[in-house]
Amino acid sequence: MPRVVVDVMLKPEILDPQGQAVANALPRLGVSDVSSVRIGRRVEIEFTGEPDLDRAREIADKLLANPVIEDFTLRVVEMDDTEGARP
Amino acid sequence: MPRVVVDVMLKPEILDPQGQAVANALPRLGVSDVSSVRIGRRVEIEFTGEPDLDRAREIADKLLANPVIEDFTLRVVEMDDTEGARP
Amino acid sequence: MTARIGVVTFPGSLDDGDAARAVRIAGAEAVRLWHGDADLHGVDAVVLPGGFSYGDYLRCGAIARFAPVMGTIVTAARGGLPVLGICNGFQILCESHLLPGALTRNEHLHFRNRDQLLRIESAGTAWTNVYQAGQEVLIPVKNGEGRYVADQRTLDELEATGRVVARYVDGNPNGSQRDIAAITNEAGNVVGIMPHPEHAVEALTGPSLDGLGFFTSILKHLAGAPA
Amino acid sequence: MTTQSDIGANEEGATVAMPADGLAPTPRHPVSADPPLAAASSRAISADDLVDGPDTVAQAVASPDELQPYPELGLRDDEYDRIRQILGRRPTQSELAMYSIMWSEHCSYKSSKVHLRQFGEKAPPSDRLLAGIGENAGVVQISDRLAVTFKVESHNHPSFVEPYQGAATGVGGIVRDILAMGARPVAVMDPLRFGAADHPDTARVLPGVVAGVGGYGNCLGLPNIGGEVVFDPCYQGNPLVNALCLGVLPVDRLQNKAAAGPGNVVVLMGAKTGRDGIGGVSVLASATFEEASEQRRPSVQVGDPFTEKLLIEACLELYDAQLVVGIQDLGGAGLTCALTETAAAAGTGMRVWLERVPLREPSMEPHEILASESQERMLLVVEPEKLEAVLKTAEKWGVLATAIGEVTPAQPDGEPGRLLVTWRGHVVVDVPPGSLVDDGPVYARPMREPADLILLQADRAETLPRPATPEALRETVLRMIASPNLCDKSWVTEQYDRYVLGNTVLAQPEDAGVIRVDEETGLGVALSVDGNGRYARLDPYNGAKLALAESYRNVAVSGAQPIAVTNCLNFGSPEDPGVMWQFAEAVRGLADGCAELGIPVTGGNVSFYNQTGAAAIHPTPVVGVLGVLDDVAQRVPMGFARSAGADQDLIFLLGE
Ligand SMILES: Nc1ncnc2c1ncn2[C@@H]1O[C@H](COP(=O)(O)OP(=O)(O)O)[C@@H](O)[C@H]1O
Repeated sequence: MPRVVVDVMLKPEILDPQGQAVANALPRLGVSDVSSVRIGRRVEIEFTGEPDLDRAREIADKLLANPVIEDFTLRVVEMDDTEGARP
Repeated sequence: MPRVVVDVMLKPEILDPQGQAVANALPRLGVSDVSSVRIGRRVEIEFTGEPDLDRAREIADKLLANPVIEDFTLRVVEMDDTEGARP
Repeated sequence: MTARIGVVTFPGSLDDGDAARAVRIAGAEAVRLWHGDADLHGVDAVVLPGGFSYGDYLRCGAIARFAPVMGTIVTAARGGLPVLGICNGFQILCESHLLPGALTRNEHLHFRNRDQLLRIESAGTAWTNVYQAGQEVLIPVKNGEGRYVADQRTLDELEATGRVVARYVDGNPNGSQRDIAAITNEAGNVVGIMPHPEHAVEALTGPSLDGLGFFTSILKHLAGAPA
Repeated sequence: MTTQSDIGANEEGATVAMPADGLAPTPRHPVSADPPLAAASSRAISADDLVDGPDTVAQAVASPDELQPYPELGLRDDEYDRIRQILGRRPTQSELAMYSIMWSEHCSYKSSKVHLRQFGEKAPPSDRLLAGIGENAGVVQISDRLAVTFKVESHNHPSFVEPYQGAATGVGGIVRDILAMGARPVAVMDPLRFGAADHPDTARVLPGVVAGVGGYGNCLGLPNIGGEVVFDPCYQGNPLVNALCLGVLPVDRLQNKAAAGPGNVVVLMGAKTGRDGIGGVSVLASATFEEASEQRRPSVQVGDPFTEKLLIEACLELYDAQLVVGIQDLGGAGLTCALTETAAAAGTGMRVWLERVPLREPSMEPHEILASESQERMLLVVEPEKLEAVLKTAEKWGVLATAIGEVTPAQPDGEPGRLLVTWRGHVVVDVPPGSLVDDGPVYARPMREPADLILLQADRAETLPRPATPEALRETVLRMIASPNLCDKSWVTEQYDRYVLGNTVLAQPEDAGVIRVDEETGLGVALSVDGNGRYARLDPYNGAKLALAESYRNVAVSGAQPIAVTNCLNFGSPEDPGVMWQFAEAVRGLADGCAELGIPVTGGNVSFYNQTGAAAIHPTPVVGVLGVLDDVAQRVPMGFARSAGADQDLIFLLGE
């Protein structure tokens, strides 16, 4: 089933304490070559019928993201074949 | 700059109260054709040098995802040309 | 006639009873309003109480903003109805664009509950007119997402127009920009505050009585307001 | 066990016919709030069902010799034989799951029962006690009109596996116990024990547990008014997360769990049922799913405090409108426990259509639905004519409510009724409910004083070097107040809301939490929870007494009169005679202490198997004492406040 994926990230100028906390913890794991970590939300929307990008954009705009502090992008993704590699 | 993007989602069988709350709110926005919403985290990791997938996997495994309740996938993404469409 | 102050209950509102109690202690009648009912039942002012409306799962206040009662409140507030948003209520006011900026995750990432010293910066609002500008008050703060953020221009404008209503003193509990604890809209009828004045209205249960002023202010404001 | 494909179509055919004899598969009250599921219940039985259908009673009769994985479910040979004897046949998969849950240590108290009786036997008479041990929580009357209920429970192991969710659902569970008594929950407390403060795993467990306790309690709007944070290496692999909840009710709103009144409707209210916490019974399906089952069966439960908040408001509204006959929360043993306990309490039977249970995952099998530990659910027994009002209230608060069954009469011969559960027309359970609830095994386990106790006791405090000079004294004091067990706990307590509801008169860092119960009269209660595993390790009898005495003192110094006790008994494995001895001694000590102080134990909880390999935790009885203040304005805070007008106040030391 294809779904619409909405990625919501804090605007670059907004402090992301969660990402910073992760970045600060990395040296303790022996990782020193990471320059920045940002953490946002990934929202997967499944429609009853065909995935509807316009609908999803409207939902994202009104509800999922707060334009004062966040940006979002969206796209349709086939879920069975996942986007990335499993660990 | 390419970054590694780690998507962390609750395992499918785990209750997702966040996604549920959003799904339940949609009818009030006039949206009735969404069957499910799942909400996870999107983590963008920027390396000082080349993006290092193995490193990122290790970070995800130890720090970003809680293996008891979450799965993650990861991939390298060119950031300037974003993955999805901006609104 | 006693003033009638509405207190809205959303699913997940927690401090609604406390807000109603504070209204009564101040000498007004508390009228309970329900999120699903768009009718304000003729109240003279509205309090949006603290809590976790709709679980606050997406972003605090994001879902509450779409409640039927909010539609009416937004319109009425633009027309001058006094509205006080406390904590979650402040978040809802920002999400509804009645107030600028947003409230984000505390810088230290923890929920934090402590007795907090505030400085009242503006006594010119409907909810702070019994205080003196510069007065320090002790009021409980308790939130996980109370860090006020806005862009520099907005912050400068808030400062320049006297719309920063209260600031944290003696330590910023959440990393709020410019130590902002409370702000108001241009007209001064809508105030959002992160700390909880309704928890500082009784000697027995609060750290002080300093919060009562918010509720007596609105009475004074309503008494002076042309009918 | 056999694979499901062994199930012959012949036996299945007989099962399919069963609904015809009066057990209509369509609800008499067409009330499911979930249309797709209601539809599923009445859909035609297809050939697929016959092949993949569940293990039914008819099959159990027809295949008496089928091997069943009871040892994997924690049942002993003799326990399994007892089940066969009770049923007169082998149990079905679903029945086996139910017995294994209900006869587990956790639900049956099979190792502790013989000892816990002392709490009742030695208890002083009390005319305040409206509900005592055996109920979801003890209820104590504190005025003509009002009563309070309180109880402490453990969620230790889940909090080690997943600290945040484990602790959060621990709070959620105890809150539902209090709610089930008819009370509005008004405060929580959290006695916690962790391993060494500087151990790396403590850095994983402690922040998660504290955030979980706070996350759930804060979101429910319950002030946290006290608790404990104790570090000791003995808790490294077995942290203790105990949670206490206090509730208030008008005396006439007291609820009970009995499913009385044949014809009454059984309603499941709250969250959908998913595969939460069914790790234990997943072996039942593993023969068919093998690897897949591993993936699909998390033993972790995820809490949704928002749903619980709505559940609380909905239940209170139902009580006030007198719309429920009986109510029970769904806790660790899920539907299994709720169905059998409510029926057994009334001596009635029950007829349940399992396919009407709203599911989060449609592929769940009957035994999984029965075993699921999904949170935020309550079981209601409702008169048919009030059903609509009940569903309306649920809808108002936005919680799901679904009629899943009905109460059936006792047998014509006066014997209690039976619990009959069908799933899409198949009878998967047909048992006497009391056999699961009351007839579980009871063991008088062997006990022996631990061999090392004498050595431990020989190492006496008196022989330790003592600071002799002012400098040494100063250094000792500084070391002590900086030690993790004595240091300031505000890193923890700041994460908890102590103001919400506006009735918190005393909370951290006071000796006892004090809550105003009645705003008009000032009537209130004080609560403290205390325990000391190191004392109890040295002498469990006196260690338990000391925990009680400490808690009692903490309540007394706040100005309250102590009136009732709750307790959470955290121990290692009862199969270890040394642990069992510690347990027996601690119970004896607590019961004797209560008798001496003249206050009853009104409820509590036993947590065994807090043990890694052969190493058990220190025996850790945690004792909660509740006291009454006629006027909370008279409470005595801990700090020395200078009396007005006096230049100096005098300080007295009382006692020996
Ligand atoms: N986990 C906790 N949750 C809530 N309150 C706590 C917790 N741990 C400690 N406290 C509170 O902090 C205060 C100090 O605790 P503690 O040092 O254990 O005191 P005491 O030794 O007097 O029992 C007490 O009010 C206690 O109730």
